[in-house]
Amino acid sequence: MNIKLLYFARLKETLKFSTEDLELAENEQWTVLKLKALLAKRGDTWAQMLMGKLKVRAAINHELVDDNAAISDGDEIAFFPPVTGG
Amino acid sequence: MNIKLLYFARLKETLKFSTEDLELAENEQWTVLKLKALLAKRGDTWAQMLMGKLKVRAAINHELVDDNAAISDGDEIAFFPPVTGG
Amino acid sequence: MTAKLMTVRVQLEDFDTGHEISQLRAARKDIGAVVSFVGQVRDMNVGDHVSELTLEHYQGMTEKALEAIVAQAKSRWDIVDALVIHRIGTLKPLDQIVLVAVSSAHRGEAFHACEFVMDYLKTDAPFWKKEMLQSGESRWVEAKDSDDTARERWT
Amino acid sequence: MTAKLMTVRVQLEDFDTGHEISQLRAARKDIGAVVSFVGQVRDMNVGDHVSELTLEHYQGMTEKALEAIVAQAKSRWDIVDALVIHRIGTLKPLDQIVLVAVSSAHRGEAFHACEFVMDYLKTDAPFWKKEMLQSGESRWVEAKDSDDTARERWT
Repeated sequence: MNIKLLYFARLKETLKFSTEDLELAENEQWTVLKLKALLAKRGDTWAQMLMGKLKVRAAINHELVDDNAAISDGDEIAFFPPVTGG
Repeated sequence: MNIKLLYFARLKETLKFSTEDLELAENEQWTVLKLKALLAKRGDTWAQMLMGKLKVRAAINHELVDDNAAISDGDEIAFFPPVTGG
Repeated sequence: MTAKLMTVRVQLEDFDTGHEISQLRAARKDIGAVVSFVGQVRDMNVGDHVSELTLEHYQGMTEKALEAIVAQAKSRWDIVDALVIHRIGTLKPLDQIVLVAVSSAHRGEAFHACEFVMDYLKTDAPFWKKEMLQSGESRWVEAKDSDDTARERWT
Repeated sequence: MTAKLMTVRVQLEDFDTGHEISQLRAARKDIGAVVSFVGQVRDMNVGDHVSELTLEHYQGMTEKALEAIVAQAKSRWDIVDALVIHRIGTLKPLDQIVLVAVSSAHRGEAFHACEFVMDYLKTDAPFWKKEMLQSGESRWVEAKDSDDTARERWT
């Protein structure tokens, strides 16, 4: 299945990615946590940003979700640090 | 001793007084309650306004006080309904 | 750190809320928040249509009472400045009655202090409203128990 | 009774706080209170002098998140209308960042709803601040635990 990934703020800057399209194996149940683990295998920087000490938040289709949220085909998934607006 | 009396809002309108100077017997201890009782003797309207069912507030020299507050020579004493500003 | 300011105004004239908030904001660069309350005349009260409102006050005591309320807010919360403007005289529906604005470094303090000042103003500042109804009748506005309750929360 | 309105704006441009409050006020004659919060850029953060701030956001999600927060405020309190304006891009100390304004018949509802919207905006709306310090260094602003605590109060 195909998903769209977005990165913001510190993650975007450090990973040097703001957006990418990604294909995930069809026959598996994908969650946010599983996706993070997959991306963390790309290298130390990815592991630090997504599975390290700094908190990372995720949204699926513009809704804040936790690590157990299920991912579906066509989803837009965003990773970002805790927000600091206002 | 001499005091100055002020009336506001419903009291001013009903008693048809906004201000008056009053002389009180020197040899007594005057409190707000005692002053109200004295004024109430002026007639039914006064009794209703100062000792009746409608709440009345008092201030001495611009400070809200209760019925037990002591009155001194030269005080400015005001009677008025509960406030309704804002 | 400059001294804390404090302004209380009782006036017949209308006021410019945006200008007052801007003045508070621009006063110091360590201000991060301005919370303000604007009260206006409603066209209905206790079920009746109101055509105008006349505000009477106790000159001399009013200013002292408002300053005491603001001083108490400043002693309770870490705020930079506070402004209270209250109108007197005859007003119509949609006219502004009162502005309370509070500046502070962080938002929590400004929210609490602003609401505190309004709650105390409602029970302690000597203003009285008389309303003229569309029926032609006029009456003094009655104080609300809910205002006493609101004030009690802070004690 | 007209339908409740709701406005959320995310913009580069500055906004006119006084004008926005006036618009909210004048919308209906049964409005008695408008409570507003203005946030501005401070010149200091965690002990360092800030020369400018850049606000990034997640376009699409931001608007939905703010609208969801306002909708939740409307379901919890009896308010008439609410407005949220949040700026993005590069700002300097004393620049306005955010305006939250709420109108209602009575003051309590407007105070609570306005503070609620700000508390939720701080934890749920996807904005990120990067600050440029006077030293020349730049850094991402860290989220504060106190903002999580403020939000928890409402749950």
